[in-house]
Amino acid sequence: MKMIMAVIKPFKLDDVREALSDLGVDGMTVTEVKGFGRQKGHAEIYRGAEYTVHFLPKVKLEVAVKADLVESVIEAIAAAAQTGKIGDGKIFTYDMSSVLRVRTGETGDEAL
Amino acid sequence: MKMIMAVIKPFKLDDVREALSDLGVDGMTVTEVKGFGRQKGHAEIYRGAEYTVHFLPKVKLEVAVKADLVESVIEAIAAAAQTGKIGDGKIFTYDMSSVLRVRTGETGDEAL
Amino acid sequence: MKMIMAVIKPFKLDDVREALSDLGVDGMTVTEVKGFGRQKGHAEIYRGAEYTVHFLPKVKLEVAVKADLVESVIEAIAAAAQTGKIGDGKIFTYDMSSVLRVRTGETGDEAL
Amino acid sequence: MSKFKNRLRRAGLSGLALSAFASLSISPAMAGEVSETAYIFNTLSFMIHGFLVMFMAAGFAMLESGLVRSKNVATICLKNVSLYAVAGLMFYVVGYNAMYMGVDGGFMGTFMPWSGDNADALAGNFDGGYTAESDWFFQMVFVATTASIVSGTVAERIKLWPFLVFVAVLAAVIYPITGSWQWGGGWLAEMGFSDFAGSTLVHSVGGWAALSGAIILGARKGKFGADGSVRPIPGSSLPLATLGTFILWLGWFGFNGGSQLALGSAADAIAISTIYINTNIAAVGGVLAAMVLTQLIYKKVDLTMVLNGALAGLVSITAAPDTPTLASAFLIGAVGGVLVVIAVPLLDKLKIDDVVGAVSVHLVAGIWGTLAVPLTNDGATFAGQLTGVAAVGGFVFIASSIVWLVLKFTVGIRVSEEDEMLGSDQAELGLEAYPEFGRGSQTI
Amino acid sequence: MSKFKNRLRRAGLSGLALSAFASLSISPAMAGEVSETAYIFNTLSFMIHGFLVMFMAAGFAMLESGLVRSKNVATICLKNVSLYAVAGLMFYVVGYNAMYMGVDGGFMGTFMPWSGDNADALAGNFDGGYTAESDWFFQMVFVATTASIVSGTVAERIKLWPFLVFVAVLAAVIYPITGSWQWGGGWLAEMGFSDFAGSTLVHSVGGWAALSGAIILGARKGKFGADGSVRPIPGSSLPLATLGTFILWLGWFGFNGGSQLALGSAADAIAISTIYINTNIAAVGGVLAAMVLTQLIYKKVDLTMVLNGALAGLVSITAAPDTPTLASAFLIGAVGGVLVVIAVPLLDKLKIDDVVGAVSVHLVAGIWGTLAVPLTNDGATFAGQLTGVAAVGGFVFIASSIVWLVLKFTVGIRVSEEDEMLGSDQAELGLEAYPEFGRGSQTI
Amino acid sequence: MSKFKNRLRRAGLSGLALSAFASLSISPAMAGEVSETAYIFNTLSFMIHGFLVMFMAAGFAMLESGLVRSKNVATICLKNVSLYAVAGLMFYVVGYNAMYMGVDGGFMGTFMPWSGDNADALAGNFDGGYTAESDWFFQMVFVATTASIVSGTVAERIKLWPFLVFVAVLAAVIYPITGSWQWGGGWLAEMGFSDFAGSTLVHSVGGWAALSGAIILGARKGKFGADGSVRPIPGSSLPLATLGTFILWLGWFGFNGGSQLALGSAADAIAISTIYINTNIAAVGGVLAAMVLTQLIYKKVDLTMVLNGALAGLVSITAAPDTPTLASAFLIGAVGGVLVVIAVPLLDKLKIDDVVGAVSVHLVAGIWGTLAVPLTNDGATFAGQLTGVAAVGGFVFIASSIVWLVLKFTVGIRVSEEDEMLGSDQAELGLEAYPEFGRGSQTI
Ligand SMILES: Nc1ncnc2c1ncn2[C@@H]1O[C@H](COP(=O)(O)OP(=O)(O)O)[C@@H](O)[C@H]1O
Ligand SMILES: Nc1ncnc2c1ncn2[C@@H]1O[C@H](COP(=O)(O)OP(=O)(O)O)[C@@H](O)[C@H]1O
Ligand SMILES: Nc1ncnc2c1ncn2[C@@H]1O[C@H](COP(=O)(O)OP(=O)(O)O)[C@@H](O)[C@H]1O
Repeated sequence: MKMIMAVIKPFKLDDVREALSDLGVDGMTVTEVKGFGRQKGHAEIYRGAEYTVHFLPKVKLEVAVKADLVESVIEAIAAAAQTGKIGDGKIFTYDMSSVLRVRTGETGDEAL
Repeated sequence: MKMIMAVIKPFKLDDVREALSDLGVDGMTVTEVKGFGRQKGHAEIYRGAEYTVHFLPKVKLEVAVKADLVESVIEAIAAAAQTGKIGDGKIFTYDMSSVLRVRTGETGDEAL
Repeated sequence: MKMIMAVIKPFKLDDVREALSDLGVDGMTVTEVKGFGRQKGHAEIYRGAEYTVHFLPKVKLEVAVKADLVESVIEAIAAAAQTGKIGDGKIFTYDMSSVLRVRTGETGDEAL
Repeated sequence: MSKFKNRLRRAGLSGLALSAFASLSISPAMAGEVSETAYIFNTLSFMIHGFLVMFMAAGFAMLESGLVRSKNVATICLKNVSLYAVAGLMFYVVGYNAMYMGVDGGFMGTFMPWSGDNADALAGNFDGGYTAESDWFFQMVFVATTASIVSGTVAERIKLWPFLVFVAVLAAVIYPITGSWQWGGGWLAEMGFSDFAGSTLVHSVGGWAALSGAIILGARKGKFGADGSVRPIPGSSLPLATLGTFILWLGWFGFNGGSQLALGSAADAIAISTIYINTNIAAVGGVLAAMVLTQLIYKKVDLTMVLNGALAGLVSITAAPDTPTLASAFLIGAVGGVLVVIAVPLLDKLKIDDVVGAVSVHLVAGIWGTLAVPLTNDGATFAGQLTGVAAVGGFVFIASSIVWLVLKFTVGIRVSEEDEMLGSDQAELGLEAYPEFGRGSQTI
Repeated sequence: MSKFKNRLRRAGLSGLALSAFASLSISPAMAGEVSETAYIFNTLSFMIHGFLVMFMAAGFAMLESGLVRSKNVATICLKNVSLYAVAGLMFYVVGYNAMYMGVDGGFMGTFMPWSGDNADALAGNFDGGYTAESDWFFQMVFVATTASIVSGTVAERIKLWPFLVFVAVLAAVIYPITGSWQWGGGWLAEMGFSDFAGSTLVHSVGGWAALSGAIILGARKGKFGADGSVRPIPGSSLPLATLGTFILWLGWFGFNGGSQLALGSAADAIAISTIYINTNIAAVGGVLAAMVLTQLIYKKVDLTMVLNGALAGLVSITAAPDTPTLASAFLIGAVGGVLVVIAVPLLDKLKIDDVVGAVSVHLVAGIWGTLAVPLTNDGATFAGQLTGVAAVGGFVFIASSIVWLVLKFTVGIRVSEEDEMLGSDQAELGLEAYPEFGRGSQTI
Repeated sequence: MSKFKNRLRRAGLSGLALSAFASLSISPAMAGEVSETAYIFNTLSFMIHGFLVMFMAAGFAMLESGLVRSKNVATICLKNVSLYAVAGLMFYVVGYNAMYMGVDGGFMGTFMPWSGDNADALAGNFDGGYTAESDWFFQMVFVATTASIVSGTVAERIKLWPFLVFVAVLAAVIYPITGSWQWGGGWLAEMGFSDFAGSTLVHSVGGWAALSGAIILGARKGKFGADGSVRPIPGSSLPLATLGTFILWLGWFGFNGGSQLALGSAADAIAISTIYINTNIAAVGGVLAAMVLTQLIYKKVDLTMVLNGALAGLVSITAAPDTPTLASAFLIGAVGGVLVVIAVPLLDKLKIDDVVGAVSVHLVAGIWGTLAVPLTNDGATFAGQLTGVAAVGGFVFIASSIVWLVLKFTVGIRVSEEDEMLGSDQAELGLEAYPEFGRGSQTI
């Protein structure tokens, strides 16, 4: 069981969701975030003063998946989220020690 | 030391917070999220066009706890957050390698 | 490779970002969160009724770093975020099993 | 009876109200007592002041949108648009004539559709004073105001359609009946009650209807703890609430100014401009009293109380905006502001959940304003005022309660507990007022 | 030709419109037929009703701000401010005279800057009826309304400057030409067309221009699925949309009331107050029809449809707000409300992406309102109305399409796909309407 | 001296202003020179235009709510409500008479409460011109505008109560004194200064007071980097800022139009309608100039600058809205728009932190507008205008600075650094303007 956390461009969310659905992954949690990275933000002028917008809008996905799905899920997200332009985002993976479905009390892979 | 991450229904937050306080856990971090899961979203009609709202409002809790509290905290959250209806949410648990309290510099269990 | 997750006071974000830039860390993801902790919230009166604001605005940073940078990054965040007053926040660290840069497909330390 | 005599006020005011007849009879060739110029001025006053009052619908919509949680904002917007529509329609279908036609000292008029007649004026006789349509317009926007008051109090838990049924009955039956007692020339008018622009006839009527609704409906889930504690539920947008208050303040110049019912003579112009400045300074009094009081009691100024204070000042002066001096008007408004700061937590203690404070503002300050009339108007007596307050209050409270109860035990008036959690917007309308913003925050 | 004769309406209305000349000639010492008092009243009517219509610019701005996604809100605000500026300037530079000067039954006036002349009035002859400036003011705010209609439909994807160029042409050429046919005393007026305040001349003109823009511009990315499905794109703030609707409703008293063009006689006062209540109840009809219909079809009331319904009711009554009874006006508005509920999904099916529903509201209801005139006004014929609708529609659609196409193939009218994803606010203005709120949510 | 002579303007305007006396004397039976009809028209003008100006309070509240960060929005709303209350009260208690009573070419009037007297009119002599109350109302809303200007500049860091003390002094002493010099018939009026509706007497006065406040208070934390760099702090809601601008634009018809002080003659009607269109096109000029300039300099149009540009255009024309042609008025406004685009970054460079740009809009454009009067009005001289600008500026800047400094060294005027971080809403009011939305975002 792993938790996959992906930071992607906001307008790619629907594509990624569909790609995951196709894989049979029908659970995920989404958060609005702001990202800072190589995509350096952009210089703007507001009322005559220049400034840099450091943080760009991104969306963070958290998807818990069974061990055997990890590879394909990462690939699916990467494929769906890619534009090839800077700022496409990152996919991080962690181990998870347990999971529980609140409604039923199921745990482990059953709970995903 | 573990990090417990729970995704629950928003209106259960106060109940969960109180349940955790009763256990002596007085630290947590809360994020607004949108969840996608078996609770399939709902079909809506907007200006005559049908569409599905895929993502439902949820609240994510992150609670770092000492190893010996993990079980009881998970149980407490599950008990307080349960409505028995679909979409009640999930509780995920990870290992944490370290923790530090910024104010004092304390680390480990002291810092929680 | 570790993921460092820090919860800090919102107005310290810029200082922390600059401190990390100085260390050469030029990637992070930021989320608005509400925190509950020893800093007990404040009693307020609204339309004649007293109540406690339990959750305080905080900012959560997630920074993935190479193993050898973990110590210095934690120190830098702690130094920049500290005010010495209650509610300064926590820094949690996890292991990460993999990371992938969506744009290029790079993985591991390369991807950070 | 001439339409012009509608809302003819007793207690020393008739002189002014009639002044349009006496002067500006500048064209000797004309048969009647009122000149065409006066006729146009009177009509224009109704039109200008009427559109200001109409715009109060937007004020209520914004005030209430700002004071409910965002999960109920679209619904409160819909209610404010639709109640204005329903009230206006019902006032045409039966309300106006139920209030004004053939009351003759009695208890109600004739329940039949309104229709205007300007034959006299078109024939060159302007003694009707103003066009029938302008009068209807001005009266109609008043009933919409009454309905708006109710929507704020019962927000966040009432079902849409039953609410609109209540509004229909309010506009078609309840409001016109008590209105007929006074402005229609019924028994209260004969008895000597005085209510210039409606502290009682409009604001208290709305307030009583709201109060009975709040009691029968019960409080919002989560408003009162099991231990009897009060849990504040902050509104979603204070700038919208502020905007709403300013719009209402603006509208009140129409509400009170237009209630002079004439602008055809210098005496009318003097009266209306006096009304304007008294109305304004009463709101000023309400603002300052609420500010100072919340600062003293709570050590912090509460913006929502200050907004309520402004409105309470306005409601307080509405029963007699023409007779006080500026200083008295200021004090009358200030007392209104004080009352609202006291009444809001009091209602909470009584476990009556009034979402926007409308009962405190419109009912409590409305009673105060009505009882205060004798202080500045010799033509009114304390006993007469008390009779009016009690009679109108008793009738409206009982009649409203009956309607609410009938609705409750037939179609039901309250959304399900689950829908209340979810919010009326999603549950009843299937949409969100601010779909792009986080929703989870609503319970944090 | 006297300025006062501008927009002189045929079909039985001339009697009323001219009444200001005939009465209030109260000062025997004066030479002309119009008294100074009537002159002031007429001017005042233009000024009051004109500022109400001017404020409709704020109404459109709020309505559109509420119905676009927040990533395009600042841009739509900018467009609404700047289109009002551009339209007003162009109407001065050429539009007014192109519409009113020397049309004489023909197809257009004289393209040259406007300048007012009040020499007669200053010399004591008030037969001009009102000041030249007040007339210009009232006409100018109408053209701004037309331009506002377009901005809502083509929102979220059009480039700022090309949009403003289109507005300039609309205000300087297209609107004045069709306007001259009727209100300028051109061929349509001679033929017997009737359009009191502009269901066709203002609303349909805006609607046709918007429609051609929407077609040529194409739909927003994501609005229609590859499989032909329709994907709703909810607006960012329904309370702002509600506020906008209320402001427009208020402004409509000016729009229709002021179009009586006079207040100098009792007959005018009767006409304007009749117009007020008909205008109001038509909106009421639109609201209730849209509510009931969406409840019946979709089992839920759709607030955005109800807001559109109110406006559709208002547009429907605009061609003849003076002749119907209250009941007829209610029905005319209600049909408008029904039409909008049908037209909105229909346009979607045709893959025409109208962001705020302006084509359904202003064009569809505008046509309905124009065709409905003969139902309540004997002076109008169905054939005459149809001719006007078709002629104006044909001309505006073709002329607008030419302008849009020229712009498209020269400077381009559409933002790049990437900029559209990012939102016009960041892409075109480099700022955000709500910089503090999360942005990612916009695609959730 | 008759109340009617208040604000009697020199420099060729007296003819128009007095015209109400000369005409409409239609009733031979009446003794005085002013007819009752003219008396009513004059009063009505004050009432209508007065309520438009009153509504500007809502405009300022929305503009400022939109341009501050959300953590300070509730506080700015409260300030806008309470400053209107305080200013209105003080103008009654001493301000009005300090400005208008017994100035007689001197430096101030009489500091005592105002009270109106209409005995003459009630006795049938209408030579007073209008009711005392309508005059007071119109003058009172002007002083509220002045106070609103200050609140925007010093927002986000000033303490609530000291701010209100400043407003009280401004409304009771500072504004009336400089006002008395000109509109009260004091030395400036005798010297030949010309300021029709208050580019200097209202806008610059507010601007100078704001400027001295901004300097003494210091910049918001984070506005200027240690290295001298300027860090923009975007406002929280541009649609609210846009709404505020539109409301102000609407209010300006009242501001400038009502300043004609009469509507009782055709000459007045001509003057007011001229004022309307000049006022409008000056705003148009300001909008277009700011758009074109920001596009040229920054390659992007800045909405906030365009909003400021509209207001700068309006301020510019305020000193002489009656004399220019439309083309001149457009240019006068356009120069105002240019000035604001230049002044905003200039103030930043001087490290003066003006949150909403009020100094650039009201002071800079106010000076420009005042100096531009001789261009279109032969009765004014450049030297005279400069004297007025300098005298008023000197007095207000020094007097304001003294008040700010006294407050600073007694009760303190600035919130603590910690409270500033937290936001005034939480620190001073204990609530949030948008409690449901994320707060952390405010520093992202
Ligand atoms: N070290 C990191 N830790 C956490 N998040 C990161 C890190 N580096 C990048 N991110 C996230 O990924 C996003 C994209 O990264 P960026 O470096 O801009 O582009 P790219 O991924 O194309 O190289 C950032 O906006 C940020 O949210
Ligand atoms: N695999 C998953 N990874 C991350 N979050 C998930 C996952 N599955 C479910 N969730 C979260 O849990 C919430 C509830 O899940 P859902 O399947 O709808 O209901 P239930 O938990 O009752 O089966 C979802 O809305 C989502 O936020
Ligand atoms: N056990 C915990 N798990 C997760 N987050 C925590 C925990 N304890 C504290 N936090 C986060 O850290 C923030 C600061 O903690 P708090 O106890 O208030 O102050 P301090 O860190 O100074 O002791 C909290 O607001 C919360 O967001």
